Amino acid sequence: MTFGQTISASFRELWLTTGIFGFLQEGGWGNVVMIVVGFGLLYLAINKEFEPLLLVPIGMGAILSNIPFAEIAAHSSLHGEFVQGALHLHEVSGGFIGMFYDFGVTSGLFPLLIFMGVGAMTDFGPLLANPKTLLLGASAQFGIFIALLGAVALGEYVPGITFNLYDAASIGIIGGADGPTAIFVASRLSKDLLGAIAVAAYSYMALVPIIQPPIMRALTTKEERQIKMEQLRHVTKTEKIIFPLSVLGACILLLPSATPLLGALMFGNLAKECGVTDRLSDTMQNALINIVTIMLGLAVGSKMQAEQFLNLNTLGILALGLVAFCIGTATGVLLAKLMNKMSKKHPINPLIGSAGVSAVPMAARVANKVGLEENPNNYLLMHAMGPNVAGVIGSAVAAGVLLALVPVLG
Amino acid sequence: MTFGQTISASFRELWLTTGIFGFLQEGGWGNVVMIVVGFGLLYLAINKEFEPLLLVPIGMGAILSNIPFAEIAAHSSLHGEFVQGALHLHEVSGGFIGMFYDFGVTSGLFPLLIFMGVGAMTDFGPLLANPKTLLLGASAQFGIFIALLGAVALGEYVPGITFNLYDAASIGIIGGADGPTAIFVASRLSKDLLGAIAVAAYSYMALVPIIQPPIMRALTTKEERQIKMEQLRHVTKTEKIIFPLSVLGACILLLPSATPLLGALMFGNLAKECGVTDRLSDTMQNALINIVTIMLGLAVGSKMQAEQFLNLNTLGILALGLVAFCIGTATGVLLAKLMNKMSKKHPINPLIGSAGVSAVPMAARVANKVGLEENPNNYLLMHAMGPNVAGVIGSAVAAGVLLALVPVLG
Amino acid sequence: MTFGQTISASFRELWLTTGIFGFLQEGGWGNVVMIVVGFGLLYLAINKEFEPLLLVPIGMGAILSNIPFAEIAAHSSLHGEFVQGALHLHEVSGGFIGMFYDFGVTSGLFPLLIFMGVGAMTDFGPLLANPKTLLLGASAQFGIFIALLGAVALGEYVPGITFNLYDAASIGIIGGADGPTAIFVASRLSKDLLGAIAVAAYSYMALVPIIQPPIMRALTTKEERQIKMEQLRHVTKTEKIIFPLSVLGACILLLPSATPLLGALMFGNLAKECGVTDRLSDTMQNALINIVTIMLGLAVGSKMQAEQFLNLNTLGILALGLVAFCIGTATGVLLAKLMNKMSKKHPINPLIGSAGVSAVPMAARVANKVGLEENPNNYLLMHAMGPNVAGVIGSAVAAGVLLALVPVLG
Amino acid sequence: MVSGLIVTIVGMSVVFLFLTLLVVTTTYMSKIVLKFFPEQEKPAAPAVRKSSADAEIAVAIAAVKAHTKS
Amino acid sequence: MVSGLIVTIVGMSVVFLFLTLLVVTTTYMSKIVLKFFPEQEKPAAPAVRKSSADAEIAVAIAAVKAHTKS
Amino acid sequence: MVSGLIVTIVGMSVVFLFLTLLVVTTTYMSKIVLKFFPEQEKPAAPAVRKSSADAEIAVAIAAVKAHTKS
Ligand code: NA
Ligand code: NA
Ligand code: NA
Repeated sequence: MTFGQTISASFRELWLTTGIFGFLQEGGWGNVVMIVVGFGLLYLAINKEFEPLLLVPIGMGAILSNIPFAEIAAHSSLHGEFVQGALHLHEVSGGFIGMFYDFGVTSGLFPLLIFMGVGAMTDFGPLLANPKTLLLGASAQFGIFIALLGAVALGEYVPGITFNLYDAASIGIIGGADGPTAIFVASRLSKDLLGAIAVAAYSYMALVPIIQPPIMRALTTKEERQIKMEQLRHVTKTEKIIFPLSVLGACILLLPSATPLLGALMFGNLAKECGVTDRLSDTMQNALINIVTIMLGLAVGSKMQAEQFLNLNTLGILALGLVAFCIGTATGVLLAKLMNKMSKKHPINPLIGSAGVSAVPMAARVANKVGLEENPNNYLLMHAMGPNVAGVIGSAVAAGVLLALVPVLG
Repeated sequence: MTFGQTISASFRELWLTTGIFGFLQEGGWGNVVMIVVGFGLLYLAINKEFEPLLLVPIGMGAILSNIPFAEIAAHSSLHGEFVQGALHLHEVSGGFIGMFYDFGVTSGLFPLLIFMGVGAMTDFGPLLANPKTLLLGASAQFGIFIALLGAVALGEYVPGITFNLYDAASIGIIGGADGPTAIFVASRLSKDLLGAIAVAAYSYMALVPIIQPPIMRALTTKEERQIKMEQLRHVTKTEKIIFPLSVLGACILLLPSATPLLGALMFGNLAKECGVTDRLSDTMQNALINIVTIMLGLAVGSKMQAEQFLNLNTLGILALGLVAFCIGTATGVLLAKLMNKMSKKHPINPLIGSAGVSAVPMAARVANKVGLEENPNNYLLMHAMGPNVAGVIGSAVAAGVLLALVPVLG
Repeated sequence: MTFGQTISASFRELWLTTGIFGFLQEGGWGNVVMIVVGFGLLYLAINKEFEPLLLVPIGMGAILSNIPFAEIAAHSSLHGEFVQGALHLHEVSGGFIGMFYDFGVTSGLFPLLIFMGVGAMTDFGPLLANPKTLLLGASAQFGIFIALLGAVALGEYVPGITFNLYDAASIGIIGGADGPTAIFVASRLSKDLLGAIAVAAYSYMALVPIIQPPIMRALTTKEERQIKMEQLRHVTKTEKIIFPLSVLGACILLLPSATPLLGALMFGNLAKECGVTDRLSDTMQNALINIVTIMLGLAVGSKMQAEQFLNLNTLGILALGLVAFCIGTATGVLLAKLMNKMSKKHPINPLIGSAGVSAVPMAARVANKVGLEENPNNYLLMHAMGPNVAGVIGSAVAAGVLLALVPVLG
Repeated sequence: MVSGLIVTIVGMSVVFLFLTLLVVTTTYMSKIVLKFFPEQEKPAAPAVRKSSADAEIAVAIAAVKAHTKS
Repeated sequence: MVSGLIVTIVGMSVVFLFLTLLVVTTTYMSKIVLKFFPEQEKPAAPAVRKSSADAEIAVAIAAVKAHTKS
Repeated sequence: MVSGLIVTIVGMSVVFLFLTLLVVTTTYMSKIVLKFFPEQEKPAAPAVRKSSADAEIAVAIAAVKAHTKS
């Protein structure tokens, strides 16, 4: 070959590594679609401010993971010598987002660290002032199980949708309106659906201000929406310290399968409330949760790879997730109505029931806003924070049941 | 089976996963005891403020790790394909606290990162102003070796106690009054005792204000306790920069086995003192040390599992740890008395000898407080900081000797 | 043996573990030299303020890794049971700096996390106000390829120097004046030279104020140096958000091999500019980049081990790195002169061409300073920031080409 | 389908049982706390001092610095 | 030596082509943005509010605290 | 028991020898430093400026921002 020929051969080699060439290969169009979806998530996150803290990393993860030949989401490999009882490492290879996924998501570590930080940011005061609102956090979990039933039905009757009970449970948990819980359950029960489930969970959490108000208005009367609640009592520091420990204690006795989630949440909350570990609580709420959010978001986005994402299952997940949210909102409101009818002494505004789906603190703000529309002096925010944080506990409990029961029945 | 039968069968299955059921199985009572101990540590940490930054995570780790069926402290497993010279990872499983233990504690990584942060928080100024106080930090290490001898004796003569030389060295190091050093040495020499050793080390460090004063008063006269020391001279920035490097240099020449500990400590200190890496020093002192403290605490707590903890050995460790602390305090005070007698020109208040055990900065404060009781104008705090930080160096040196010598002799 | 004999035998055993003994063994003098080099780096970092954020950890890593018997840079080993498809971990061993190297450097993870933080600290505004300056960032990459040619030549014609094409590409990238890019490329193509390459890259970046001015003055006339540039226009937030995405898009289409680097950089920049993820951007710029800087610096320093470092290759790398810097500076200035001649409407001060080598923000400051010498009212800083950040993009692109092409040709 | 129904029935029952139990225990816990450990009039002090170890370190360091710089 | 030359020629070509392309796209991008999405007169507001989720959490917590402490 | 005694004797000897050595070297180090590198009268300046790279970045960014916002 002449020198000129060698040069042009090199350019041809380089052409074989371009994204354009990659996109033109078989299946390459799927990568294009997913990259566009990734940019779409960035648009929603930045322009519409839909849960940007999660959707920016997820969108970026989706983009980076679908770049041909770049292998940014490639699984990790540990290279070295195998000897009796040990692997002497020489090198670790793999894409950097793939490493986050392997070490942080498949292990369940990242969602638990997020939950620790959430615990350190949560104030259970409003819940302690009005413990009945825990029931609203229970009622809103109906969405989880209805969606689960729907997923089982789709899996059985719709060709092209392949959900089994493990998948159905993971899909249902979207209705918990709690990102880390959804990711934790899906990473345990149904890894292949993780991307779609996480995206659905965070998308609908972001859409709470759009999804919930019509349902809330449809299920309540004008009078109910105007109900004024009693001012919450002062909650002592001692109660706030004992509460996370007592929830943990009940969970230990009755539902160990929920203790990773609730244990992390309550550890974070105890660190915040106990007053002698502010250093740790500050770090949980800031550096630690932020670092993990970046890595978790990228890793979740990396599961939006064309082969796994572009199919009927994903459509089913998006549809069922929406159903789960709507039903959770409705059952929350309905139980609040019922409670209001049963106890006349302490009136309950049914709007706060919708906050039971979690989606902290957005759902509580929505309840507040819808309430203000009817009565500009009726601030429901604090009252809605009770069911709101109860919803976090409720979906962790539901997650515990699913993790314990599905492997037995599925 | 009818549908009703299936439902009740499912409830029965769920019952088999409850903590109550688990506690009723063979050995389950041990988990109950350890969970109660965990709550006890939380009580001491929060109500009595005994080293809360460590005892809150340790207590929580003890609780979470003893929950039946939850497997929160399960060792990690790396799942994937083994090929020639590589393991291609698919998944990492294991409990999240188990992962902290495997990757951070067995490797010795976490205690070293803590030491880096401690270095970045330490001011060697008082030590540089009065280098003789280094000897007090040496003298207080007698506690380590007396406890080591005691442990060897217990292991030989008391049935039910099984300490060998490795265990004895790890137990002795409790007398160093330095948590990370104790964890580092125990993780190298005697992993099974790690939980009890770490708990003993931090507990006694927390009890310094109770343990030390009677010993200090018993060994000193009223006149000695009233001795007023000369004001410390000003220490220049250059000295503070050269000091960590010269300690590291001496350690490289004479005791490489102590260089991981002293290297990390002095790296942190250099980052602080050199004045051009404030970003790094800030992170070592805050985000990094806090994240590692959370993970290390949980991991240490996870070693408080019933089978390993509830036995005569643990009792022996707790007893010997107390002995080590008392003796270290005493020998520190006694050497200070001796030095005071030998050099009349620069009087030394023997109370500051007790600070040589380390337990920074609690022991220095105790010395200060006991001094103030006799003479309300005699502030010993700065003088006691010298032996106090010398004690950290002293126990790292003792750790180095143990790590070098025990594998040869044991 | 009598007791006395046993004691002295133990002291002898201890002597066999001292650094002095280790230095006296075969090859031990090399460790001494490298420890001295490490102290030398600390001196330059602290006293001369040469890139202290990197050279303090690198110097300390060099010192700690060359301590005999301490094994602080030993590779990690994973101990446990191998079963079908899994390794059940019991223990991780290895030196702590060795762990940083294995998990963070060989995997390419740490340089990418640094790039993320750099992205979150970078303002592309000046570049957007004057996009032509992107070409200056291209021109300054000539240094990379001239040094590559030089390395190939040395490898072929100088005995004792063994550079192949992989090594040559890694050496050339020093001319990119961008630490993380150099480390990323070297960790992919030429691991054995990583230490020398990283040290050369950071050393010359630190020496920019000394290396560049004479070249800049030699290649420009007094009139050219006095050219006043038009004030930069205001850049909107929307442009700043779209820019990182459009660079990423172009890179996806044309050069996937550069997307790990440019993807991380642009993710960080997007997190900063989008205005809705300030939490994440703050953490990328502070806790995360600082933690990684500490670990990366130590790990890079650990590659300065005597056997790998003390040879003719290292001398060659240092010489070629300097050549690369000088040529990059020169070609940057020359293209700026050319551009100035071609477009009379928008004058360009050729001094800002030198900033195209990257070394952000030092090179831009140098351009500013040399400009002020001629005309005390001519502030070039903002104008030089354009080519400066363009240089980062330019060297990432060059890195992408090398990563794609060298494995095909080499 | 049957197993889906079972999970739903068992699941929602457990969720309600568990949270009802929490309502009861929390209510009693609060009663006991408010009765036996009522909050002191001035809880401001503990809020001001941060983690004690930190405070002590700060005190010690401040004291030392104040001194060595004088 | 030949492969070194090839890498050099191909490499510098790609670097210049890529950055020239960026000059073009960036210039057009800016023109389009400035024409169709000109910046509003008062962009101060978005600069003040931080990440919205944070703000909401802060609002919610502040409200709750203000209340429970009263 | 014997090995315990050995460890104790050797260990305490080394601890004392090492720290005594540190006393000596530290004392001489301080003497040399105070003699040859006495602290300047006004060490305030270096305390103010933080890590130089930071400062430069801050300067550069501030300058750029000041400009682009005007
Ligand atoms: Na929920
Ligand atoms: Na000590
Ligand atoms: Na560059």
